[in-house]
Amino acid sequence: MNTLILRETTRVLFTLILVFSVATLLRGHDAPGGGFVGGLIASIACSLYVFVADPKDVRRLVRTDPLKTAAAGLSLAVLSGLIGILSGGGTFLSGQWVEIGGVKLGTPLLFDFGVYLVVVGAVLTFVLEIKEPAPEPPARGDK
Amino acid sequence: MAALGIPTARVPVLLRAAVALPAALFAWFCSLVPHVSSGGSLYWEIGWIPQQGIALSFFVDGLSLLFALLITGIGTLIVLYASEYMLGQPQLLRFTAFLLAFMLSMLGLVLADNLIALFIFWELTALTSFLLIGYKHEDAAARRAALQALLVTGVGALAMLAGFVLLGETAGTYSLRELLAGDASLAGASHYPWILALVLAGAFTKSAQYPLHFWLPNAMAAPTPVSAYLHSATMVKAGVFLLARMSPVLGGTEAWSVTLVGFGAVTAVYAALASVTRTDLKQVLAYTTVMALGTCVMFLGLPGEAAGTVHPAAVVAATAFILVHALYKAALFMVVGMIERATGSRDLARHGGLRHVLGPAFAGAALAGVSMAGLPPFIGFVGKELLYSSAYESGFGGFALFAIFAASALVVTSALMVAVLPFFGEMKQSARDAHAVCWQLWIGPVVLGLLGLVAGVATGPVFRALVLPAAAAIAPLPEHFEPGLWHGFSALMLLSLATWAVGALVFWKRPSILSWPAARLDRLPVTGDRVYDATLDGIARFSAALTRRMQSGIQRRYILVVFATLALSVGATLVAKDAIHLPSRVPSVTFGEWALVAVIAASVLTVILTRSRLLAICALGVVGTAISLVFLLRGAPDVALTQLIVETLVVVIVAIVLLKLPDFRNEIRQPLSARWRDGAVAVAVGAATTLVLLAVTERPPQLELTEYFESMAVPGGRGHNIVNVILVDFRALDTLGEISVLVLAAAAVCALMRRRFRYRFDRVQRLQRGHAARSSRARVSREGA
Amino acid sequence: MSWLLAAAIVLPLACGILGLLLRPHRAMQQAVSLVAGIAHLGIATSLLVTVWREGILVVQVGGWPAPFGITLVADHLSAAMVLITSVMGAATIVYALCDIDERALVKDFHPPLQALIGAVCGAFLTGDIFNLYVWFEVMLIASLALLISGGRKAQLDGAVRYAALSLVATTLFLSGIGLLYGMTGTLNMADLHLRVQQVENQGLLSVVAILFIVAFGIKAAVFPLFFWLPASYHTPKVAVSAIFAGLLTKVGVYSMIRVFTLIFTHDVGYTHGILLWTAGLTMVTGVLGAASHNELRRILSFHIISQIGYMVLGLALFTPLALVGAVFYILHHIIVKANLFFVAGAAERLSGSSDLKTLGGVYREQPLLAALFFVPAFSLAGFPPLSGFWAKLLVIKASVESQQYWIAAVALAVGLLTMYSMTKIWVNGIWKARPASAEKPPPLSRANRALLLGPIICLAAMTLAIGLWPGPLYDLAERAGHEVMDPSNYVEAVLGRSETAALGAGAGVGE
Amino acid sequence: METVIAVLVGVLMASSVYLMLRRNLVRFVLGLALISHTANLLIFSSGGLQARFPPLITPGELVPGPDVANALPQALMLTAIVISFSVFAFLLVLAFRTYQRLETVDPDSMRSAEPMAAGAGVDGSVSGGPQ
Repeated sequence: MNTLILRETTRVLFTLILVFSVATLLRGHDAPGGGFVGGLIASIACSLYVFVADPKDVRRLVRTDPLKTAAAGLSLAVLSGLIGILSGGGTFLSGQWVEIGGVKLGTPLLFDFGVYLVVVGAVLTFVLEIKEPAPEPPARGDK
Repeated sequence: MAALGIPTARVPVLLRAAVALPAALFAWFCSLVPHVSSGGSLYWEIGWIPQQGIALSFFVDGLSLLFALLITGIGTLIVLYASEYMLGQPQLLRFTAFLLAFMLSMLGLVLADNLIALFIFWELTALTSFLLIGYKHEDAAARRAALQALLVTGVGALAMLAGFVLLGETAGTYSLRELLAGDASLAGASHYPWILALVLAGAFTKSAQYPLHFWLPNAMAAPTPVSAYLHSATMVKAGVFLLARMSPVLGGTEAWSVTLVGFGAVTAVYAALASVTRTDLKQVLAYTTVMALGTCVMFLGLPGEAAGTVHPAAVVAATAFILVHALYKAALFMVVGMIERATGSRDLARHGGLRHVLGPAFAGAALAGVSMAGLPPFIGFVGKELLYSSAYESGFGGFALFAIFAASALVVTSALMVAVLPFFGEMKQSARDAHAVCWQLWIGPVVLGLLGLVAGVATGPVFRALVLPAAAAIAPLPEHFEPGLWHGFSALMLLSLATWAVGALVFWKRPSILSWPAARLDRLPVTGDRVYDATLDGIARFSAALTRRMQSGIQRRYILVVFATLALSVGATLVAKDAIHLPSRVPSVTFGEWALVAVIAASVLTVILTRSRLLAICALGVVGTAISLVFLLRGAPDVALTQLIVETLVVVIVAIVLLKLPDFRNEIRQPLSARWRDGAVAVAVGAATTLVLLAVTERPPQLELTEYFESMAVPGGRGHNIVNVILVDFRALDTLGEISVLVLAAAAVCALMRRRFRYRFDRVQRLQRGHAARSSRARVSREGA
Repeated sequence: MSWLLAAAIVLPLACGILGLLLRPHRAMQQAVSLVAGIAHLGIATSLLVTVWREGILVVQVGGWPAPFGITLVADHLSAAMVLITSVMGAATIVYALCDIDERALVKDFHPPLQALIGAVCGAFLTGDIFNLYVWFEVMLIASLALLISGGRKAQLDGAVRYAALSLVATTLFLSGIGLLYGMTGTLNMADLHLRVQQVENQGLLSVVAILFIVAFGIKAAVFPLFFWLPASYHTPKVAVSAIFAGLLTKVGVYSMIRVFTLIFTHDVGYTHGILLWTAGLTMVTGVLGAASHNELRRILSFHIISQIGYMVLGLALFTPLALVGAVFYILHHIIVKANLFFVAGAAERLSGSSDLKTLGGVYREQPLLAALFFVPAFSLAGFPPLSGFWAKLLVIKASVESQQYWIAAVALAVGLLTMYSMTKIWVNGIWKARPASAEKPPPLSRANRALLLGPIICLAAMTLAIGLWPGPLYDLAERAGHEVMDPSNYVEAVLGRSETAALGAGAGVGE
Repeated sequence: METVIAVLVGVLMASSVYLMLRRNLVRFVLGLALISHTANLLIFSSGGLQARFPPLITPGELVPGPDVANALPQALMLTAIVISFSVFAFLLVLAFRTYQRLETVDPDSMRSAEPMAAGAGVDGSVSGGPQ
């Protein structure tokens, strides 16, 4: 009963923190924040959730393997770097900017989003791996 | 061999076909004789590292041509011999390849012009002979002998390399032609003693000079064709060749003469004595080989009349003796191989009357043995006469003459032992069991023996074609030199007679005369062999002891050494370079800052001292939080925020993990001395860090980069948070690396915590992907509730 | 062609990520890795060719001019190191197709391997000292991931040692960077070259230099900081050991060469004097350690240390020829040492053991393997005309030229002991008959045998080729060595001519 | 402030070294956690500690105001913090797994990689050994 309430509360809190973390990410280029901080905040939310819920549930909730999320984030960062080369003239990781409806969008922001994903994915992996029940020592492979 | 796709049955054919190579080379070198003997030379060069004066270059003069002819000529006979001798043995293809490779290396050695190239071929002969000596590789003795030969000659070779490099440094060239062409002698150079010592070390080990000779008799573990080729005619002569080659450059000084004559004489006499005390035929021959090498070394060292020269006649004698020895020794080795092949034994005591069954072998042995004993009209006689006359004339007259007389007399005994003992006397069991041998086996000894006779009869032409051009490459020829069999009666003639008499006497009274030295020689307290074993053993034990101490397997000790090294080196440099700069005035610090520092210090102490895990973890969190406050106070909100969250995560993760580990209650208390020692190292490291940091922060920082970032952040990076712009734009590559670290760490953690159910989870995911998403979501909610 | 620089780093990194995303498809991961390895080989080759033809290649990442942004620089040394890295990478990938084929291991092997290759290339190509630190960390974590994959007890134990000491090294490195930044206000190495000359407290510069010696010394495994190497290198899968043995310590040596030719040249007598002693002691302790062991990989691990001594010696002598020798040595040694580890693994698979006590009969049963051991082993021992001979000769010649006779003597003596050690393996492991107690391993399939021996054959062929025809590699090493000895070209290429002149003039230093 | 930070860095360094030398994997891990702070503080104070304002540019401006903190060391530290966090997390798990597999937290008894036979005689001559 107790855990149920806690779990529901956490669920709400989780969503709130997640939104906050995205906000931190987005404004990071101009104010304190950015991919790291945003990602870390999001991962705090996830850790919180891992603590109150069964790690298995968290895995099902996030649906993807968090490690793959991290990898996807990293590929996003690499891609944003490649745009610099592909768009001609630039070198790897050189910033390319477009302005859509007064909102400036650029590869550095894409890069920062990649950072965000990596941080979330990686930290969630750490926490989940540690929190899940201790694995049996492998039966084979030892001589 | 099967692995190389060559059917085993074809191998003997290949082995026989291999004769073509040395034979062709021999013919080619023969064709060069007229050109070279009239004073010409040839030269080829392939660039290698021209910038350092290193080239693969060859040249042919009298000396190298003499050796090349011996190598290819005897090589032809040996390969022919081996093609029969080795039949039925395993790994014949490899054997043949190594034998030919050896021959080519040896050729390269004697033809090389560049000293580095010479060294390379020198080592190649060592390497190929290593493989050949170890042919019976499943026999421990053969393995030991091979390794011993390689290592002993290897020591010398490396010394020689150092000598060559030093020589090249001093003379400015590695090219022998250039060295020999100019006014070559380096006797006055400041490094001369070192160069001489190092080069001699190479020559003496290769040519088995006492006390470094021991590897050669042991190397008799090789198949007989190998012994006949390597350890009589070719490889062991490499040292002698080198001395001859370097004689114009390094020779003639007092140090040269004393060393060469000293080592050579001792080697010759010792080896001759040792040879007559052996009963294994190959050992007898091996020691006479050592004797011959000693003789050559001694005569290359004999000083001439003028200061700083070598003795011209002695050089001619040494050169002639090289030819003489190669002819008879290869023949006798092949004879011994034949005896072994026919009877299965090379023990003198087990043979007798073999002349009845091994007629051709006896013929070869007789021809070669007579030459070895120095009887006319064989070339051995001419060689010995030259040795006697030049020893008599030279500066070391009495000593050299006595040494060569004693050695020659004993060699007469050895010759009788090898050429007479097994063939005469009553037929023993071995002779009755012996089976006949085919022509490939006996053709070699007979041809070589006959050559000895022919060369003796035609002394003049042979000398003019081969010996004198070779000697001329070493030193100026003696004036009015007329080689010949007969120089009339003289005191030297008497000496020759005495040699035969003494030799025969020793042979006659062998048991009684030789029992005393034989016993002594076997029980020498210090022999090269034992020193070799002791050295290897010592290295093994020393290295084991050292490694046990260094690589103790105790991690704390590793860390301690690393930090002690750090503290020591940084501390010493701080003091030595006078880099310490303490602040001149007491810094102004606010109360809040003091409080922060105090909190951090207290927490750190708590972490160290507490016996409670939970407290330690909390204190760790406090440290991190306090530090993030420092960042916040000094205008670093991004860092502070990140630090704070990271610290939270660290505490969380640490708490999860550490609480699964045993707590501190059962912790092993280290003794006080260990704690003091660790504390001292820790404080030293800390103090050094503080001092360095104080000195660095003494001057205000240079802000050029930061100013650029500040001015470019908005126009270039389109952001107002400079730190973030640096992270995602100015220095995005760092960030890319950093997030790679994160991803990799996550992957590594997954690998580390490999669980069985993870695989199932992966499979579940795959299945889910195949099925409708809804059903899986339903299951989640069902299980979630 | 400047995209080649970034590609050399990014391609393996991206393929590593792709590998992670493809988990757990074994065949696809292997395929991606293989393709990436081959592509990287192409990139690295064209990088070296370009540098050879056009000189130092520079990319300002993100378009920010040096010294403000991060610069990637390929001079001859870097380009050569990148090429050798990709050769090693390709060889390891092919070898691993047979050596590491259980699914559970494959998925933990290829992604970190690719990342490792990327990070090593990053370390070789970067012109920024903080960026170098970042690549060091990527390397560290990738190598740790490789080290523990499989999870045997000894692996975990070895990994703890490896991690602990490596972490100390990177922390010291980072501290050194912080201090250097505090003193000069820059991170770009070419800029540092100019600015360290303006530092007033040159003594303090020496102190920081020592800090760098210790930090890189741990990475490069020099005396007395090498403990982590023999404690861990023999524990993981052979393919992993091999690429570690070939590459990782050499990154430490490379960084040492970079930093101690470009930045810390203010007090050569002191800093390089210390390096000289370090080199001597490293050579000796390493080779003695090797003499005390019986297991192939442990012997080889200690030989790495000993050989590192020769490379550091080249740097410590600090003459053009010595640097040429050091570069030659590094390039030769990477090929040979990785190959020896491969051979040790092949011996275990084909002959049943890699311990001298139970190994045997190789010469009779596996003549090809014996020949393949012979080439790298005797090259390591410095027998001519294999590559190791030239490497040793150059270093020894440089010592004699610098009149450091004692160190030449030490180098020769250590060469002899190396020779002893290698021939001991040959005699006791290859020649000796198979001990009665040892069992013959099950035969390998043809394909697996080819995968196992293919890389070994290629690397052995390279060793032989270098040995018989050292000219080209010498030319490369000469260009690289002379380039690092005289950094003015490097600085000019990175900072641009005008800037160099301005800064140089301001400091009163004519470049 | 620089002086204080310098002393603080020294204290942190000394403590982490001391912790890493303990005969307990747990304390070793705590030492590792501490040591990463030292490098960060070191970079921070190398970049100067006089300024008090964060390196932000007011919207509409092109350059930051006076007395803003040095931005570059902050960026470096951010990078370093995250890196050391990831390495630390891995190490922690490694330590945990090692404990699980070897069933000890005493680093001296962890002898799987370098067993006694090959590496060593009696422990204690240098380390002091257990009491």
